Amino acid sequence: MRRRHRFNLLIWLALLIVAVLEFGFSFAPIPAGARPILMLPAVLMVALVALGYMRLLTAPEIARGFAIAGIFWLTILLGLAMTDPLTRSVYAVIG
Amino acid sequence: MSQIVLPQSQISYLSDGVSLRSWLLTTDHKRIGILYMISITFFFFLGGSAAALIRYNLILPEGAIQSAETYNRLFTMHGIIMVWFFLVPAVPVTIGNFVVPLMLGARDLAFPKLNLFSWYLFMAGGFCALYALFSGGVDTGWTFYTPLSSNYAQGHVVAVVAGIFISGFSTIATGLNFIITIHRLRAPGLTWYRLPVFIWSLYSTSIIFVLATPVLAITLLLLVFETLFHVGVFDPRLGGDPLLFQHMFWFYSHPAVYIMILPGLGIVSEIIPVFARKELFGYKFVVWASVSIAVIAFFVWGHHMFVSGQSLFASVAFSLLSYLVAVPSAIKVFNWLGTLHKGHIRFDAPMIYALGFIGLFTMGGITGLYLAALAADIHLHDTYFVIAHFHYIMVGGMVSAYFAGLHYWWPKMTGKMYPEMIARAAALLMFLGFNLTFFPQYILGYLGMPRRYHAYPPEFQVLNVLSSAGATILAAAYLLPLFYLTFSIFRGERAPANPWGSLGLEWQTPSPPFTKNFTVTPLVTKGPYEFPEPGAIDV
Amino acid sequence: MRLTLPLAASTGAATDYLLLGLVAVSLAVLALVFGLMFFYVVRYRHNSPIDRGAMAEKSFRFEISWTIGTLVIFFGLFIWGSIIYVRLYQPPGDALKIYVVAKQWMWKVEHAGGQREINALHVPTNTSVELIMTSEDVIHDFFVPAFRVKRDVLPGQYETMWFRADRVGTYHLFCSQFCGTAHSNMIGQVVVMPPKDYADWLTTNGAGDTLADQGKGLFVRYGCAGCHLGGGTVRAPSLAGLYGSPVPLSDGSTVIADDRYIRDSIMYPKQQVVASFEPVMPSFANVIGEDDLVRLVAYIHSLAAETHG
Amino acid sequence: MNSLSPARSMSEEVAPHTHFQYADAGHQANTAVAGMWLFLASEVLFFGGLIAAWMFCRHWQPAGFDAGARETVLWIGSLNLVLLITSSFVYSSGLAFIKAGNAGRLIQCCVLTMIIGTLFLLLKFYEWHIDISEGLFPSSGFFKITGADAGGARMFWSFYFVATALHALHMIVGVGLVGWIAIQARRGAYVAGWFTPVEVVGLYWSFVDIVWIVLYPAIYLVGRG
Repeated sequence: MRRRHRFNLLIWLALLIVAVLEFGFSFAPIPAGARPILMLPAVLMVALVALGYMRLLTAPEIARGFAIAGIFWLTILLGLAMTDPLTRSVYAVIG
Repeated sequence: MSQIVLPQSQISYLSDGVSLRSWLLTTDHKRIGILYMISITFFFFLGGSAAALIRYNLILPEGAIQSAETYNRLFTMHGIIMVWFFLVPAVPVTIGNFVVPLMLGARDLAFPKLNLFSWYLFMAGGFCALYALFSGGVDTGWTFYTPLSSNYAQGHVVAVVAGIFISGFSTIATGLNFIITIHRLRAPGLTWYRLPVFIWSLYSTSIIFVLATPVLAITLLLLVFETLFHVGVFDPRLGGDPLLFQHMFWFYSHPAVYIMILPGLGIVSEIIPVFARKELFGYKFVVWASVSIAVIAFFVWGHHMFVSGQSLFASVAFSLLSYLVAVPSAIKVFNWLGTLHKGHIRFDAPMIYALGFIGLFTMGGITGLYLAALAADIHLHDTYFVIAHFHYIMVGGMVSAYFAGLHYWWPKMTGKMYPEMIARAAALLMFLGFNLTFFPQYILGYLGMPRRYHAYPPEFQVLNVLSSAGATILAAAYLLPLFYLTFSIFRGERAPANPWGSLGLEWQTPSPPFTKNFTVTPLVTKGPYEFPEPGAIDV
Repeated sequence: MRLTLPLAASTGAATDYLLLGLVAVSLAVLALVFGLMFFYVVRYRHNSPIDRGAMAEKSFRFEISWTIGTLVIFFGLFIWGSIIYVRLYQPPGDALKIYVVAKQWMWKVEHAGGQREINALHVPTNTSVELIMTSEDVIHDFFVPAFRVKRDVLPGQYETMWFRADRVGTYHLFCSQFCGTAHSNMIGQVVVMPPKDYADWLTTNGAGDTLADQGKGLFVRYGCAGCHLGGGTVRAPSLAGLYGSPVPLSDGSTVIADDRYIRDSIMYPKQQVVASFEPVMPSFANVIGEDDLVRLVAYIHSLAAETHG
Repeated sequence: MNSLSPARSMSEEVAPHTHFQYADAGHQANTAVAGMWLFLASEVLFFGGLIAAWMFCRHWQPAGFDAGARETVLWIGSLNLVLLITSSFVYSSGLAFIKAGNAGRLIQCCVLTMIIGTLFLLLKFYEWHIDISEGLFPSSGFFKITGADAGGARMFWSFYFVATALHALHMIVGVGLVGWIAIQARRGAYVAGWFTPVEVVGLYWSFVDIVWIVLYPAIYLVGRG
């Protein structure tokens, strides 16, 4: 039980550190087009919560399957939906 | 059954309490299936009457119904009710709810209370939509394209959308329940490859329920937000992109097409081997075809948008993916034919419905190739060709399969046999009426008649009258089962436990089943369609 | 009752062949499926005494062959359909440009010479015609069955579509995207006439100034001329020769100045700022209506013709 | 197949917490956890749809979105992030306590989680109050940001309000669920050998935390160039 508490505390500290770093980086002079990279620390934090507090690795096998399915279909949604706006102007009609 | 008092575990689920309360508060999957069946039947005939009025209007080129506004509200109501309150839930929540635990050798679904809750959600959503449709209606079409629906539509868009939103959660709950049940509550020895194909197809359907419906929910939420507060997410006047709505809407609504048809494919794969007395040809291919349809279904939504102004690259990519999703459907048809080969084929009513399904589904599927071919779609898009295509899949396919399944499992559900000859006649009538209704629409579409037209140029009249005549026959064919199945509940012969000589676990318990399904949990030792040598079984 | 649809555009011939090919494929498949189904059902009915012989042992070979078979056929159809589509997507450079503005529930057509028509479109034969279309309210769809073309008409942006009519006659024009109450009344006629008759029609209907001339007036009235013709205090890019040429943008990319770009630059000037210019131009969204925009774009188009000769 | 349930007969007595369709408590617990994960996968697509729409719209007018994002109240958003991370930590500790059979500590952790969650909500309401009084509600006639970027900024604020409202709704449900766990725990419903609901609610709570972790940079950081 003590190990479990220590683990929870470590995850908490790690999350705080990433959050502070994320906050700090947001003041760095990043060009406007590149600022979405500020989402990357969030990905790390999501992984920390999922693996730490939600105990994904020790969850039932199918639970991991469901988590992967969710992420897979999220990728499909974001990826395929963006193909249209990302390529729409390139093929604009040339007069 | 004699007069001896039976032990608690051996009471049929139908006689385990007869009060209204025992039905409305039941957590028994079989009773919930019956509750759903009553609701679904109501919505089917409601949507059907809207369809009848649509066909009535189109008899005359100038429109037999005076007002275009009324007509627009009618086809919107037809679409909304049929899609969200009949086709999407129909097979999973009625037949699926009833037979899934039985087929798995389980005593109930994994989350029985959630199951009951989903019925209440469904009814709440249904009443919300009904209120809106009857207190003025909506004239956006079931697709709610923006900015028409958000800033130009008349009527109760918000209330209808709320109804769809709520009933969406009911299907998510059902899908979740099925997936978990299939994973966790299989009888001993019931390995994945010993599962009936119907279970596999419901599993695939449930994946779509759980993962596509939330996207519809958020889309509708954004639509309501835009409508209520007049802020632009989809409205170009306010800087939004109207195509975004179509992308998000079809991300759900294309997979939803497979929600509708996959259970039908499962039912037919269940019925063909039983009435051909032969193992299902290519079992593994059929089940993996189901799963791959469910997955690829998510990659193809853009084929609804070939003329919408999406990018050329997106159109070409979505066209290719659309052809890919057609392959598993073709595999299934060939495997059914392979099953018929060298069988001992009987022609009971479920089989006639199933054979009709194969024909209509093939015709619907093959015309999908026209619409996936980019250049052909330019001509056929938004015409009656599209209407005919998806009605062949959904009405010809899915509704035929629903009736096939209903007749197949009816003895199990009610413990009564229906009049066989009338049922066969109804099946044939349905096939004929359907073709007469919808085949002319293929030609109409090719000739250029756009969909959702209240009035049309006179040269289209002959084909429209043919179609309306077919619709009359079809309506009669749909009313027949309503009468003879109801009749059979009261006057039908008592059904044996296994009238068709099937091998599924659901047939190893009496008709109707006990409240807790099985007295002893069955032990499965072989696949679902390993029929003994012909002649050994004689029904 | 006729069951074939006359073809009135040479650009639609390829689509007709594709449809014919699809009909051939589907008839073959339907014959196979229905044929086998009836054959098996009759031959293997349960009371038929026929000897079934040995069951087919391995199904794997069958499965693979029909999977690959369908894949190959489908892929062929995909390629066939896509090639035509890509061609239909890109109008030739010398196409005759006609502007279409849709609104609930009518089509407004404006020819380059300033001729306007409602719910009708006159085009010459054997001339590539490019329609530049936009909507004032909801999504509409310009559909001419006899040309085998159709395209959604979106509010807030231009969609283009082209065809080459080759058969004199009058054909249906439909709105095929549901657009509200009078959707089925949003129909019209496409009149295909020989080039000479078309020229006559243009002169008899030529009501005054060309689109570009009208646009020139608007160019002054909306104050565009103040900056874009030079002489003012604000430095703005010259528009002469702009149309159809590449424009370097401040973010380093390059766009072709097509109708859509020009329209967007008027409505949302801050989005694509020309390199080395200040983003000072105000937005004209909700200031200039679609009708006037069409004229402005036509005017800017005409400026290109002047410099290119 | 590890998920197969052993053969059993109807007369067999099952453990007090186990529903009749399950073989044993472990079987039921695993099933409930799996069910919650599947529900969360569904939730991922729900918020995913919102993110997709957000990306799509931002693609057309990044400058307007950034102009809108610069008006957000950074300190409240950041504080709320820390609060939610902490609440997940506290709740997880509660779970570790009940695993060892310490129901009293579990109740304390639940109450603390609820307090943090309520604090989050109060801060959120206060933030909305600031936003609206500054004229940042996108549909109001008066909108703080004017000029060329107004359209994009309004759209950013549309997404802001939809996203934060949905998240707040999930928070309210979460606080309710944690409260329910506390009450059940007080009634002695959970012991070292059976605490499935505690685990399931914890998954939900952490997921709501995850949603905020994703929303936080999207709302407060990306546009603050």
